[in-house]
Amino acid sequence: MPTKPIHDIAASFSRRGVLAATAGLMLGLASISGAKAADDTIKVGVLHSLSGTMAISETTLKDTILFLIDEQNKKGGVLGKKLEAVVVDPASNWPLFAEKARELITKDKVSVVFGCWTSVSRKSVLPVFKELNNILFYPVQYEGEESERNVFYTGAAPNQQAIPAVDYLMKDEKVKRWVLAGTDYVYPRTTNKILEAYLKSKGVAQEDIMINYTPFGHSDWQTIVADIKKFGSAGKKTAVVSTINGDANVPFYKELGNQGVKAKDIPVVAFSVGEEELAGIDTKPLVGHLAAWNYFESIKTPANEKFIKDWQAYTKNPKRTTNDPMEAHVIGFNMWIKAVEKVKSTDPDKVIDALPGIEAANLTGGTSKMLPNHHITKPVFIGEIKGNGQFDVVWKTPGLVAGDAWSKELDGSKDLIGDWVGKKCGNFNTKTNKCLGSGS
Amino acid sequence: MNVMDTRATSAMLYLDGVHVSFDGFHAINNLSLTLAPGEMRAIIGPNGAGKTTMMDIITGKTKPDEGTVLFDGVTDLTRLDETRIAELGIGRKFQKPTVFESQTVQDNLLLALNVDHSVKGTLFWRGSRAESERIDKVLETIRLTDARNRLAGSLSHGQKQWLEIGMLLAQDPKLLLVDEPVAGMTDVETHLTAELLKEINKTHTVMVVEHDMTFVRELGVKVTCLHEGTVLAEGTIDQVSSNERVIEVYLGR
Amino acid sequence: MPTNLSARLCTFLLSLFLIAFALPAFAGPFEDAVAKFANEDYSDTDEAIGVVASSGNKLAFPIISALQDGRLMADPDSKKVYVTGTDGKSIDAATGEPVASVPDSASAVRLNNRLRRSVDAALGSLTLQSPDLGARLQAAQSVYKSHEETALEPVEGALAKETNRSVKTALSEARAAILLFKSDATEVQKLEAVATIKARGDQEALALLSDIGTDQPASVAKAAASAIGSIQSSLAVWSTVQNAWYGLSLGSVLLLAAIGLAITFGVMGVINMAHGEMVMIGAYTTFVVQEVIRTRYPALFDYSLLIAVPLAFLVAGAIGVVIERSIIRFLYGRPLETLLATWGLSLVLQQAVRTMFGPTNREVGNPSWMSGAFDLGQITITYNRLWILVFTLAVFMILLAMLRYTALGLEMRAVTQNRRMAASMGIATSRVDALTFGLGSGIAGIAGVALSQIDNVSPNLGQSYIIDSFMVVVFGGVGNLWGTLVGAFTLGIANKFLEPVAGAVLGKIAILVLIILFIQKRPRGLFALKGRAVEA
Amino acid sequence: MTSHMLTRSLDRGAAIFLAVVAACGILIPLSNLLLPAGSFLQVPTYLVALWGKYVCYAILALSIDLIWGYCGILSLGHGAFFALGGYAMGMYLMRQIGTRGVYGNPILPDFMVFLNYSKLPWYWHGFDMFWFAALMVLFVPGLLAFCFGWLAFRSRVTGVYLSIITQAMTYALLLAFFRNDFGFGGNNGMTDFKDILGFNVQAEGTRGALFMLSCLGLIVSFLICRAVVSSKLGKVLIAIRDAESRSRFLGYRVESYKLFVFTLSACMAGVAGALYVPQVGIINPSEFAPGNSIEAVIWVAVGGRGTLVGAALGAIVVNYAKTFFTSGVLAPYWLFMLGALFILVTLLLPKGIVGTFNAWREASKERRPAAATASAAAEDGVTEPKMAEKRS
Repeated sequence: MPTKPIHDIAASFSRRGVLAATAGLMLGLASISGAKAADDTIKVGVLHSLSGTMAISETTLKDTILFLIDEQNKKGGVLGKKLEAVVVDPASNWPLFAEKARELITKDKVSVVFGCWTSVSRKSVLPVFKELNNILFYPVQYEGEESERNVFYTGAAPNQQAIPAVDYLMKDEKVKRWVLAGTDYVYPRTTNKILEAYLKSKGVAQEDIMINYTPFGHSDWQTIVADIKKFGSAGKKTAVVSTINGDANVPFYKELGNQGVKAKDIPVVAFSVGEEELAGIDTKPLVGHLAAWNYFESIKTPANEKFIKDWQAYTKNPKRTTNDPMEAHVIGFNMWIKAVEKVKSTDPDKVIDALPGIEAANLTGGTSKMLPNHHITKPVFIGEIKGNGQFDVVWKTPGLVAGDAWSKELDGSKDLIGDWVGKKCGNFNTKTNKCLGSGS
Repeated sequence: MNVMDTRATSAMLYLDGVHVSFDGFHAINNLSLTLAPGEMRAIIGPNGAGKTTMMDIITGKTKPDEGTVLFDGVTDLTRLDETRIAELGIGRKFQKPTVFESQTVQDNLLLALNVDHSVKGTLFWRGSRAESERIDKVLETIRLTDARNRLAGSLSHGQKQWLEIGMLLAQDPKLLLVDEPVAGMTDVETHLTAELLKEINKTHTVMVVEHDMTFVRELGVKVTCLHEGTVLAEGTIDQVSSNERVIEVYLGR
Repeated sequence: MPTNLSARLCTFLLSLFLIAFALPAFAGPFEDAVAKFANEDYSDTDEAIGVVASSGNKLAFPIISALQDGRLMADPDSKKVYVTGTDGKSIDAATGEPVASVPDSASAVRLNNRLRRSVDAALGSLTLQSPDLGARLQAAQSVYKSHEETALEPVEGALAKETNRSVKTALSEARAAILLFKSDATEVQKLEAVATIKARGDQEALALLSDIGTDQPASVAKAAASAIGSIQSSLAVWSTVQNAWYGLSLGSVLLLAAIGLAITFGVMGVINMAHGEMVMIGAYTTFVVQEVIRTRYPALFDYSLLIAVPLAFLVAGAIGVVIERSIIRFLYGRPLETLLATWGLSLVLQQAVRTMFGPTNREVGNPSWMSGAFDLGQITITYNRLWILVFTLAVFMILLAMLRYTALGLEMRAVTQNRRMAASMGIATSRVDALTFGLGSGIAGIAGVALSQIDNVSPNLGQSYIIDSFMVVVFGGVGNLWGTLVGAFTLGIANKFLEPVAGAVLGKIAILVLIILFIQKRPRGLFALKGRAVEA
Repeated sequence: MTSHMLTRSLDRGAAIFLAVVAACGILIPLSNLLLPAGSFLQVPTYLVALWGKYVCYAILALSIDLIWGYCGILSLGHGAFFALGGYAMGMYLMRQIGTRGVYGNPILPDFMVFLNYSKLPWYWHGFDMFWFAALMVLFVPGLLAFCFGWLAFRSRVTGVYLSIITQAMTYALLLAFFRNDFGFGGNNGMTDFKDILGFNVQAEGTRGALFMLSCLGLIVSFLICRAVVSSKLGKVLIAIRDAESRSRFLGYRVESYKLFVFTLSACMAGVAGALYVPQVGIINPSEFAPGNSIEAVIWVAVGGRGTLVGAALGAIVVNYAKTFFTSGVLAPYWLFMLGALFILVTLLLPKGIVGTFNAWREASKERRPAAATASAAAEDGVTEPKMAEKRS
C-alpha cells in the first residue's frame, strides 16, 4: 500500500496552525482567569448540589444561605459592604465539589464558603480549603473524627445526637436490646462503632446488639423488617437506632408501618430523618417513632417562629419546612458575621482565629458557642413523629452539649482532642502531648 | 498407523446423515452429500430447502444435532468454530454480498489474504512484494483494478459480488462455498461470473448455491437439488430438471 | 379496619358516657389522680393512668380512651382536666359534669411510647367486655402483652362470658400469660399456661416464654424450654416460606418494572434507557391524582389508585409515543445510538420533573385497602405487597392476551417478525412502532403507580430500577415475555434467599456477578429464541 | 519498524493535534510558574488542575474510542477501569501519607484506624512503592478487562448485551467499593493526599509537572492508538466492527482481537485514572457509577467516534462546557443541556464534530480531480462507522 513519504508530512505540517491553536487556547485560558472580583461587595460561596441525587437535601440549604444573605443585606450588610452570594452546582459529583471549591476561592475570591452535605463531599474539598486557606462552614451531622483549621462544623458530632438518643431510650423506654441499622457508608459505620462501644460500656451484651447494613437507596426492606421483628421478640424491650440515609428511609418506614411494627413495641430512633424526609410519607402509621436532632421545626420559641415566618415569606411558600441543617447554617452564618465584625476584616486567617469563642443565638432559645475544636455547643432534642409530619419534642438535654471532634468511645481517638486556640492543632494526643500528623 | 488409513473418505467434503432443527422445525433432515476434490457442484432448491443452513453447518456457524461432516476426509467440522474452519481452507461467499464497506477494495483483499491472521501478526504486519502482487492479480481477475482505492461501500451490487469472490480467491481456500453469486446481476455480469467460477474451479473445489437456472446450466456441472433439508435429486442439469419430483417441488404441484 | 374500629369504640364510649352522667361525683384518690394529667410530666401522667384505670370509676374509660385519641385536655394553670367528646361537647374529667367550653390555655395531654403502652394496658382490661368484637380481641391481646396481675380477674370474668372462639382463645392466652408471671400461681396452672402459649406458636409466644425468668419451678422451666425449642423449629420452617414469599414479592416488583422494557427492548429491540423515567412519570401521575383527590374529593381517596392506573398509562404512553416519533424512529437499527439518546432523554426528564415538582420526595398515600398486613400461619403478608403481586400478574396476563388476540398485537408481532412483509401487506409499520413503544411506556407508567406504594416518589425513582430491569430482561431472554416472568421471579427469590446469608449489599453484588456469568453461558438468556431469524 | 509505524500514523490533523497538546503541556505549566500571578498571560493554578483533569478525560475518551469507534464494542463500564487505575494510584498516595495522617499511624490509613483495622489488608501491601503501584495501575484494569473479555468475547456476547453486562460489571464494583468492609475507604474513598514521589501534590510545581505528564500521557496514548488503528490490525478491527461474522469466515479469531484491544483500552483507562487522582485529590466509588461511563461515551460521540482527535477533543469540549455551565445562573439547567447534547448529537451529528468536518472536507475534495480523493481517504485513516445497518 502506498505510504506518504516523510518530507510530505513535514510539508503538510502547518506550523502556523499549531501556533494559532495554541495561542488561542492560552488566550482563552487567561481570559477565563481574568474575571475581576468587584471590590464593593463581600462574596460568599455557596457549594451545594442543585442537581443529581443530593439535590433533594442540598437545594434547601442553598436557599437558606441566599435567604440569610438577603436578611443581612437588609440590615446593611457587614463592614459597610453588601454580601453577594456566588452559587455553584457541584451536581452531587464529589470531584466536582473540589473543582468548584477551587473555582470559588481562586476565581471568585469568596471570603467564606457554606456548603457540602455528605462526608465525602467535605473530604473532597478539604485539601482545597487547606491549600488555599479559606473557610468552610459544614452544616450537617456527621461521624466526627475530624478537626481541621479551615472547617467549622455546625452540625452535630456523634456525641451531640447519637449518644443522647441512646441514653433516652435506655432510661425512658427501658430498652435492653438494640438494632443498629444503617446504610453502608462511613457515617453509619462510625456512629455504630461508637454506639456499640458505648452500649457495651453500659453493660449491654453482644447478643443483644444486631448490626445491619444496606446499600444506598435500598428499597426492599421486607427481610430486614422481619429480622427486626424477630430480634425484637426475644422478650427484652428492643429499639432500632437508624442511620439509614435519606432516600432509603421512605420504603423502610412504609414497610415498618405495613408489617405492623408500632413505635410502642419497637421504637425506631433515626438520625437522618427530618421534616424534609417525612414530607414524602404518610406519617400516621409512624406516630411515636423518634428522631434525634438539635432542632425541630415544631419547637416553639420566638426566634424559631420568626425564622419560619420570614423563611416562608422569602420562599413564597407557606408550607416550606425547616430542618436541622438549616438551623446549623443560621448559626454558622451568624457566627461568621460576628467574627468578621469583631476583627473588621474578612481575611480568612483573622476570621479563623476569631471564631472560637464567638457565640450566636440558636433558634431553640439557647446560645451556641464555637469551641476551640471548631465544633459548636448545641442542645439535643428527641422528637416523636406526629401524624402531621412534624415532631413532638419528648425530651431534651438539660443544657447545651459540647461537640466532640474525636469520639471518646473509639480506641483510635479516645486520647485525641482538637484545639485550634491553645495547641493550634486539630488532632492533639493528650497522652503523648504531641500533635499528630499533618496538623503540626 | 498410516496417515492415509485414517481417511474415512477420499472426498473433499463428506456429509452423512446430518440433522438440524430449530425449535421443532427440521431445517436439515438426514442430509448426505459428497464433493470430490476439484469438483464444482451446483446446489439448487426452493426457498427453505436448507441450502444456506447447510453452508452454515459446513462453515461451523450452526452445529448439527447429529450426523457426520468431514472435510478432506479427516477433519470433523462439527467440532470446530468458524475461524478454525476458515483456517483449514474453506471459504464462503454470503447470499447477501458482505464486504467491509468502510474500507477500500484493496484493503478488503488485503484482509482476505491467506497470511498470518494472529493478533501479533497483524499488529506488526508489513506489506511484502509477494502480497501486493497477489492482490494485483486478484484485482485483475475480478476486474476491479481501477477501483482498487475506492471504498467497498461505494461499489455497485455486482462489483460487490465480485469483490467478495475476489476475497475468496485471496483467501485461497481448498473449498469455496458460493451462495447465490449472481443475484441481482445483469446478464453480461452473470456470464462473466460463470466464466470466473469456471476459471477458479481449475484450481479449487467449489460448491455453488444458485437459483438462476441459466447460470447453473452455463456452469455445466453436476447439480444437487435440495428439498426440505434433504437431497431430492442429483445429476446433470438436464437430468435434474426433468425429474418429476423436482418439477413438483418447484411448481408446487 | 382502624376507622371502623374507632367508630364502634366511640359508640361504646358514648354509652358509658351516659351512665357516667347519672352518677354523683365523689372526692378521693381518683380526683387527685385526674389532676395529675395537668402536670405536663410523663411520670405523673403514667401514675394517673394506673390510678384512674384501677379506680373502678365509670369515668375511667372515657378519660383513658380520650387520652389515647389526644382528646384529653388539661389546663396547667387551673389543674383542671377535660374530656372532649367526639361530638365536640366536653365534660370535666374529675366530675363528669358537662362544661360549656374548654379554656384556651388547655392543651391535649401528651403521650410518649411508654405512656402509650400504659394506655393500651389500661384500656385492655377496661374493654375486655366491650360489645365490639374487634375491641375485645385487641383488648385481650394487649393484656397478653402487658400480662399484669391486676388484669387476671377481668380476664377470667370476660372468659366466662365470651362466646366468640377467636376472642376466647386470645383471652385464654392472656390468662395463661398472666398466670405464668404470677408468682403465687400453682405449678399446675403454670404448666397449663405453658401449654396454652406453646399452642400459639408465634414470635410473641417465643418472646413471652423466653422472658419468664429464673424463679420458676423446675418443671415449668423445663416445659418452657421444650416449648421454646419446638416453636423455634417450626418458625425455622416458616422462615423459609417467608423468604419464598419475599422473593415472590421482590420478583413481582422487578417484573413490573421490567415488563414495559420487555416490550420496547424485547419486542422492538429498542434500548430505552429512559424506561425508568416512564416509571417515575407514572408515580408522579399518581401523586397528582392524589393531590387533586385530597383537595377536592377526599371521599374518593381509596379509589385514587384505580383512577391513577389508566391515567398513568395514558400519560406515560403518550409521552412514549412522542419520544418514538421525535427521536427513536430516526435511530432504528442503531441500537447503541438509541441507548445514548435515551440516556440523554432520561437526564432531561429527571431534571424536568425536578424543576416542576421540586427535588424532594412527594407523598403518595396508601389507600386503606393497601395498608396493613395479615398473618398467614407464622408469616406476615402485607396488603400492599400482595396487591402488587396480584396486579403484576394481571398486567402480565392482559399484555399476553393483548399480544395474542388483538389486532394491534397481531400487527406488532407481524412487524417484529418481518417488517417488509408486514408493510407490503398494508400494515402501517410506523404507526405500529409508535403504538408499541407507547404500550411499553404506558406499562412502565402503570408500574410507577404500583411502585409509588412502596418506594420514594422522587426524580431519582426511575434510575434505581433501570439496571435491575435490564438484568431481568436480559436474564430471561429477549423477546420472550414468559422469560421475563421467570427471570424476574428467579432473581427475586435468589436475592431473598441470599440476603439473610450474605447481607443485602453482598447479596446484590452476588446476583450481578451471577448474571454476568450466566450471560456468558447463555448469551441470549434463559428462554432464547433459536434459529436463523435471531442471527439476522 | 517503529519509525515506519510512526510515519504511517501521522497525518496532518494528528500532527497539529499532537503539537498543540505538546505546546500546551509545556507552555501552560511554564506560564503558571514563571509569569507573575495576576498577569494577563498567567494561567492560574486552579486552571492547571482543571485542564489536567480534562486531559485525563481525553485519555479515557481515546481508550473508549479505540474499542467503540474502531471495533464496535460499546463499553458502558469503562469508568470501572479508570477508577481501578485511580484506586491503585490512590492507595500509593495513601501509603505516602505515613505518620502525617490524623491518627499518626505510620502504616494504616486513617479510615482503617477509626474502623478498627488491626493490620493492613494483604492487598494493600506493596503500594508504598511507586513502581509497584504504577504496575498495578496497568495490571489491575488490564486483568479485569482480560478476564471479563475472555468470558464475554468467547461466548460471543456482542452489541447491546455486552453494553448491558459491562454496565452490570461497573455497578457491581460500585456496590462493592461502597462497602467499608472491602478495605478501600467505602463511600468516602481516599483523599487528603500529601506527597507523590516525595513532592507535595499541592505545590504548584508538582501540579505543573502532573499536567505535563498528563499531556505526555495523552500524546503517548494517542500514538499507541494511532499505531494500532493504522496497522493491519486496525483494518481487522474495522472489519470486525462492520461485519463480524465475515471476519470469522476469513479466518480471523475475532475474540482474540477484541480481547487484545479491550485489554489495551482498559490499561489506557487505568493510566488516565492514575493521572487523574493526584490532580483532583480524591478517588471514591462514585467513579464507578454507570452514569459516569455513559457520559464518557458521549464525549466520544460528540467529538466523533472512529476519529482519535475527535474523541480527545470531545472529552475536552464537553467537560469545559460542564465547568462553564455548572457555575452561575445556568447551573440548574446543566442536566437539560447535557441530556439535549446526548440526543442532538446522536440524531443530527452521528459522526461527531471531527467526523462531520472530515466528511465536509472529503466532499469539498470531491470537486477536485478524483485521483487525489481515493488516496487521501485511504491515507487519513479516518473512517466513518457504518451507520445504517438494515433493521432485522
